Amino acid sequence: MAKKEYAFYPGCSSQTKASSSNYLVSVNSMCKTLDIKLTQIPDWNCCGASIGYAEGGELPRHVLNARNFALAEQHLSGQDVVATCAACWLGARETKERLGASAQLLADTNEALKEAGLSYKGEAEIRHMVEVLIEDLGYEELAKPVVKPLAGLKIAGYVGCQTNRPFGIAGESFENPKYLDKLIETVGAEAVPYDQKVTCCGGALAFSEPEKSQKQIRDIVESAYDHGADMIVTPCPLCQANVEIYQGEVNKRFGTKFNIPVAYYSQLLTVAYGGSAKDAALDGQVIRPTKLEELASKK
Amino acid sequence: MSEANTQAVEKYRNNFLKEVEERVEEGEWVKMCMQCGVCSGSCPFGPHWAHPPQEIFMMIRAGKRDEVLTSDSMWMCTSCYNCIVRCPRKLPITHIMHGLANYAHRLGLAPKGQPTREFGKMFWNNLVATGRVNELKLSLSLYFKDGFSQGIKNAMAMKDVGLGMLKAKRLNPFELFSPHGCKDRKGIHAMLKKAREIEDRRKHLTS
Amino acid sequence: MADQKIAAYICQGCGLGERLDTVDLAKVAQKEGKAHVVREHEFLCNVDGVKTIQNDIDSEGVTHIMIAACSRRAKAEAFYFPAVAMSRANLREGVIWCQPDTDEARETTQEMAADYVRMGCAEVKKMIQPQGNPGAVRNNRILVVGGGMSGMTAALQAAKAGYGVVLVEKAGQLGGWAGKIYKRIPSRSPYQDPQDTGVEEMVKAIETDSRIKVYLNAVVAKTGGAPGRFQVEVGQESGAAGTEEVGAIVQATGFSLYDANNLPELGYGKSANVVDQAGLEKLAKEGNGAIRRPSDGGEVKTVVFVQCAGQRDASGKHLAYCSGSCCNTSIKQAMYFKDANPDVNTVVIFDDLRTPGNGEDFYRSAQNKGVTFTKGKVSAVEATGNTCKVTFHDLILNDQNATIVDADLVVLATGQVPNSGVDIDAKLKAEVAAANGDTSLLEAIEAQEASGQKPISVLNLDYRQGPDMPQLKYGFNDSHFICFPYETRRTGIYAAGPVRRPMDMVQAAEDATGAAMKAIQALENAAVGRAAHPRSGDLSYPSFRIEGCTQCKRCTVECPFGAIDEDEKRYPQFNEPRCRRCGTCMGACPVRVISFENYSVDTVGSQIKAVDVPDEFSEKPRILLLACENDAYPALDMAAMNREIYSAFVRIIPVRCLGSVNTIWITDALNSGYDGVMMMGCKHGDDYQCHFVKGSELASYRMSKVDDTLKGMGLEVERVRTFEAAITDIERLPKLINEYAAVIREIGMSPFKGF
Amino acid sequence: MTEVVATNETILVVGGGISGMTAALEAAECGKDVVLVEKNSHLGGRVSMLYRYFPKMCHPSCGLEINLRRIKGNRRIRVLTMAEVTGISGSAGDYTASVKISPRFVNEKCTACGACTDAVETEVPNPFNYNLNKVKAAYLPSAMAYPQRYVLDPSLVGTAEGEKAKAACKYDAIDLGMQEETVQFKAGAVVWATGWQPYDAAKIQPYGYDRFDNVITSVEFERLADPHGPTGGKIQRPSDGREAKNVAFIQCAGSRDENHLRHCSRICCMASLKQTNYVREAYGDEGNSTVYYIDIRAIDRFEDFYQKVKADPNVAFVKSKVAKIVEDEKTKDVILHGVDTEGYHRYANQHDLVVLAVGMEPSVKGANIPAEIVADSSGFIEADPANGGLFGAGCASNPLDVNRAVQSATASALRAIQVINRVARVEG
Repeated sequence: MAKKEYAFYPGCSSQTKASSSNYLVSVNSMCKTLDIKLTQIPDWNCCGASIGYAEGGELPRHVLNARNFALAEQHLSGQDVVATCAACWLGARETKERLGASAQLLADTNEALKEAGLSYKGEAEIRHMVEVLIEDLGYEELAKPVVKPLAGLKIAGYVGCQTNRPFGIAGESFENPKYLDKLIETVGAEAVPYDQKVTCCGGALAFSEPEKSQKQIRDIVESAYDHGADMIVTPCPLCQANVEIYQGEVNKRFGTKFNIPVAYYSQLLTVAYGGSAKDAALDGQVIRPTKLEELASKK
Repeated sequence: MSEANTQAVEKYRNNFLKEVEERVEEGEWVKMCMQCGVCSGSCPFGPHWAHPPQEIFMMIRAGKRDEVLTSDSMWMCTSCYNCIVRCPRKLPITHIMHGLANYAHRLGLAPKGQPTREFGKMFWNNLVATGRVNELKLSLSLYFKDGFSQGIKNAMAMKDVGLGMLKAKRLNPFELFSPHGCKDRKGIHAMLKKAREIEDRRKHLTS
Repeated sequence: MADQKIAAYICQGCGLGERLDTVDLAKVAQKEGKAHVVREHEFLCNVDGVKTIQNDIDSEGVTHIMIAACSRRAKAEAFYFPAVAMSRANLREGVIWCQPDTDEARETTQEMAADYVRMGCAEVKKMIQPQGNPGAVRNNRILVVGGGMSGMTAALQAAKAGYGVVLVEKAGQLGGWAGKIYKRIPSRSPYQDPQDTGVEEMVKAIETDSRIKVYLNAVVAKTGGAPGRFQVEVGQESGAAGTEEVGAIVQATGFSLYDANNLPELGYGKSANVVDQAGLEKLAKEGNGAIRRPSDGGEVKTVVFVQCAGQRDASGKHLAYCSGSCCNTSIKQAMYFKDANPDVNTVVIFDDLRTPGNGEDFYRSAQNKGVTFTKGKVSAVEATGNTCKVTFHDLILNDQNATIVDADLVVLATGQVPNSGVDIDAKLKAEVAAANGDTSLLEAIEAQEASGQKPISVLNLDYRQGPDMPQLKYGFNDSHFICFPYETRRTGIYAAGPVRRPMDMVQAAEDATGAAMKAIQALENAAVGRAAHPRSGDLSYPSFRIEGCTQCKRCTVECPFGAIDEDEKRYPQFNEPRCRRCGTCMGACPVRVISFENYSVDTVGSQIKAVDVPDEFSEKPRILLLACENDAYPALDMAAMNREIYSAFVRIIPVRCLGSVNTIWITDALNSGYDGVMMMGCKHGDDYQCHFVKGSELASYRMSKVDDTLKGMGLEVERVRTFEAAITDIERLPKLINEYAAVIREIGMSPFKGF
Repeated sequence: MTEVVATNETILVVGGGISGMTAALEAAECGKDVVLVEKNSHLGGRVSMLYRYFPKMCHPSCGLEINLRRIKGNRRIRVLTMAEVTGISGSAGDYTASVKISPRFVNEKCTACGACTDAVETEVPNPFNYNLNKVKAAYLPSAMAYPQRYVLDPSLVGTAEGEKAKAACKYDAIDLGMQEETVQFKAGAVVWATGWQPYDAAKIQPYGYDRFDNVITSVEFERLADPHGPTGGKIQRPSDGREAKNVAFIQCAGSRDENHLRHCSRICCMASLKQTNYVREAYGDEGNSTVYYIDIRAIDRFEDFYQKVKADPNVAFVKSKVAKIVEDEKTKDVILHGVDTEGYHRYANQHDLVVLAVGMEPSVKGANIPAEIVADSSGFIEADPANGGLFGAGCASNPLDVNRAVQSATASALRAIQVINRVARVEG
């Protein structure tokens, strides 16, 4: 089928060598297989994230996102903007909605953008990579390239917050979204049911309020374990980072012995599509996803 | 008490609700709350809120300005958006909480050293510098926010995390010297400066 | 009366043929039932069966038919022969479905069926197919008392249907409460803003409608007669009076606001700036929306609305109920201020905000306009100069002493008190209370009587039972039936609007339209001598043998509908159009002179006597069960549909109401050797479920006296039992029957057999 | 072929619930001709599926019995069941209605003897009990069903079971060849009394109606308490049939919520207060109820009932919209999370059973009313001149309790009669 092209907005954490560079690598491999062409928005900037509110206020955050849109409209006219990071997607989408709803805000934004020689028209759509997979390709298409079904792999799909609320993936519910489980099943793995699918990991407060956040993380990981998961899979870099890298801290704090790998859906697909551990950037995991690695190394 | 705060007190006298409606992001929604409490019950950090959102809305209507603006409750928001999707009156609660926190911060009323306030500030300044977040600098500045020695402690405490990230090539020491960043930093700075000006104008804020 | 020709039909369908010896039943009908024509049919309710019956009526001159088949509740459409008297012997639900299909049971089952055939024949023999009241008259006008929103609506709606209306209003102009207010709560989407009352248009419409005759400054001085022929004397201040003939009456006398002077703690009377909702409307109307501070005409910057002022009061000092509309009214009034000047601070202090239905949109709209809603309980309002200090318990912030110090205006949402006239049961209630130690009511009444001032009546009915409609709790008029809200205890007189339940204007208009409908229906019924609900369409009506009457007055006292007066010779005077055909009078009459053509002491008594009572050594007791036809009887039918088994010794007779049960039936039964008598009627008391309001209550009262009779006869008191039964008691009633049968086995057979 | 005799002086009443029956009866008892169209196989509608009424705690079937007797005895009312109005054309005083009648596969010869039920094995979900249990595929819809005539589930047609049922009927009442038909007739006025449906509880995601066995709706709870219901009147939890002695009632389940129903459904508060009585009735002092509410809307004299329930030490009230429900995977108990806003108390309360007081959605909503009609933002029919001779009644016009629904229906009967009488005057 025809090549799909998108303006790509990787976001700060997904850029090379950043905290979720493994996400970026695996997304690239995945898209290669799926014949999706991603062109980075030239000179894109940070979305401001949610936490930006404290100092940034309202308009500056919209202006940041508007700038990315403006650049996309300018250089990649006609293409949807695709973000892989939940926060980037959410921030951008919020901006688009608010500017669409308020002529005042739109005018103010453009007044500010002029300082950078840009203007926002509101043409480009903002999509999350997951939306592209589900809506533009569909589960059937995603199943076709599978050469290595991840049989026997039990996975807890951890959707988290920001790809789920307040916008979410069309047709999914806030309390029990099923798309991630469907993706997991699409690649032949088993999606284990568990009750922390959409629990908040603490988000940015993992840094500022480690104690409180790590209780959240514990609940999530514990439930995944209790329901027999071999690993956790998520569509959100912050979820991935928090739930994976803080397990050590959680163990210290709560005397647990957690050591469950946390990967991205893109890494699953990459492996299922026959990609190597390197293609899937499995070396980028702090907790080694051994089962997935084995599957990847299988010829 | 900042000059901005005195000016605000002058301007709005005892009408805190009006102050919030004019100056706080999405503040005009506060009046629509019907006190069902679903937001308060939906927050993952709920137990840590001295005053949960619905109570804060009531306090605003009751004119309890200082209690609200000096509270650290709003800073408990993890931006999980549970409250927003459940609110039967469709109040954008997450944004109102952000707005209140930001406003309290701007007026200098927010609790000193409130960790999320501090982190939020660093995060913003960090991203503004180059247009993109520099995670290493960010985490270091976080550790060292309370001075050097405390910073070392913090860093040591978190060293496992750091090392793990290093091993996984997800924390790049060279970021310190040749960081990521946008080319048009000048434009970005100008644009953000302008945005701030406009926002202050709109909200009759001068500081 | 033309001579009787009785035909009996025995159905063999639905297993009757297999379970019963229908040949034998036919014989019973012929020999004992004295039926002139007897036919068995394998499927009586089908076209052929029905044709057979119709044919006998048309060409064989059959005048009375007895159908032994399924319950009278089944196949009513098929067995519809209005020209002749008809009884139904319930062999299906009443016998084979409630008896075990076993050889042992065969004999008793057959005996049961045979008895029902005997009873059916005996009953129908005594029945006359009613032809309706020859004295029925038509009058196409209705009287509407009260010219407020409810009254005006009733008048206009009735006129629109082509009926005449006499509208009596005590004030000098129409409008009532609606005429006194500035704007009304919105009645249409989007339910966002107060809307015009529309009173002017309504008044104009009434004035220009030739079918509506209006009396202003007028009251109803006297109401006599009955549905279809009410005579109404209208008295006017001027002294002039008119006499009007009407067919039915709508009482729409509305409400008065609860007197805020009873609420000094809320500052009323202490400051001109504390008003009730009427006071606020007055200010708004005078200022055409611009409201100044009463005390000094100063600007109003802060208004506090105190909800439930003197309402929902547990102390017993004020109104215990909620008036249902005050929340919306306060919201509306707050909008008077917000719409004029958004900067006015308007605070509504409520406990539960009650804006049902689309009121929720109105509530939202108020919040959107900046009205502040605070969940709290106001403890005090203190006036200081031109402002008030409102102290309240903020329930959300849990602040016991929250205050609003600078209220320019405080509006107390006091409730609605019905203008329902004289409480005709006041004395009775007071005496009951006094009997229970609380003499306050009685003293109050006596004090009032002593002072010579009489409570003012609304209708001045010249009814034996008092001048106004009976009242329910808190002085609201009938009715409290849920399925039948218009069923008052005064046939042809319907309450509408806040006089029957606290309500807002939208509901009042809807209620008034319904009341007009019922009034029209009442006069249509009266015109053909047809009963009103619940025996709608019943053409029978009570008559009495004057020579037998002892003028004991029980019938006139006990009729739940005030249908019976006393004539100048102190004989009961039946006003058929007021009668609901429950038979309570018949049950009351100690000398048994009251009867209906198709329901009488005889129709039931002869059934009781028709039953074949085995001797005392047979070990086959007989239990008579008199069951309310509305609830107990259907419940037994449904029990049978579930194949619940009950004693084969019981014989069931449906009665219109336990109130119609005459004690002679009990004594007759016992005298003729029955071993026990059960009665099943509806729940009575405050939440009575009796369709005739007092029937089951009267019955249980009468039966409480039956013990002496029993002792006199030397019988155990257990031989007569009254039970409350509900239509859902499908498991309970068979159990009750079986338990009772066991009791009878305990105390043994009646000594009165075979006398 | 069904024959319907009707003229411009006939009133068409759509919906055979208590509102429709009332409108039809009040008009007919005024001497008007009425055609009453009901989409179910029997009359009675939603209230016939209630166990008791508030505030009297009396039984809906009691009033239903009376109304059915009025209908049986009144030749002016023509009842069409399993019938749906598919089109209305014309204008006030001169409408033509098209009504689609689905096959019942049982004709008027049925004596309700029940032989067909005994003959078949196949069972189908029982709509009368909100599918909480099953019935034989040849069945009498309810003990009070009128017409008292059995129904054959379409799935039996063309099967051996169907033939068995037919063979079992001595009276030739089963007609497996029955076809859907559409009849057309005149009407001068139309009363639209199609009532309401419970809001789809599954849409209220945080409450997990679609995920947790022991989360049920208020209408389902009525069936549990009813002796005619799936448990024979025992209040048991769906998960394990254990006695539900600690029951939570969640108010505004869908109502007063911009994400669901914008309006307040009026009846739910009283319905839950009533249902706390069921718990007490069943378990006495061992039964506990907790009502989670925003505002208790016990308006007018209903306040008495509220005060009575409030005085019951076994009934607790929490001013809180429950945030979410989680299920204890082992016990299947339900745990409610939220905040009591009166003074801010956080709770995580464990209950045996949760009853969602689901809101009223007008049945007309979504359904294509085959005529121009003005409705409000919630889909309730408004009184509007533009509706001509078509009048909403009962819960099709507003969320109403039974008492008010009957008042509304009675009023609508007069509105219809006004049109009919105008026609009569003109036609002389």
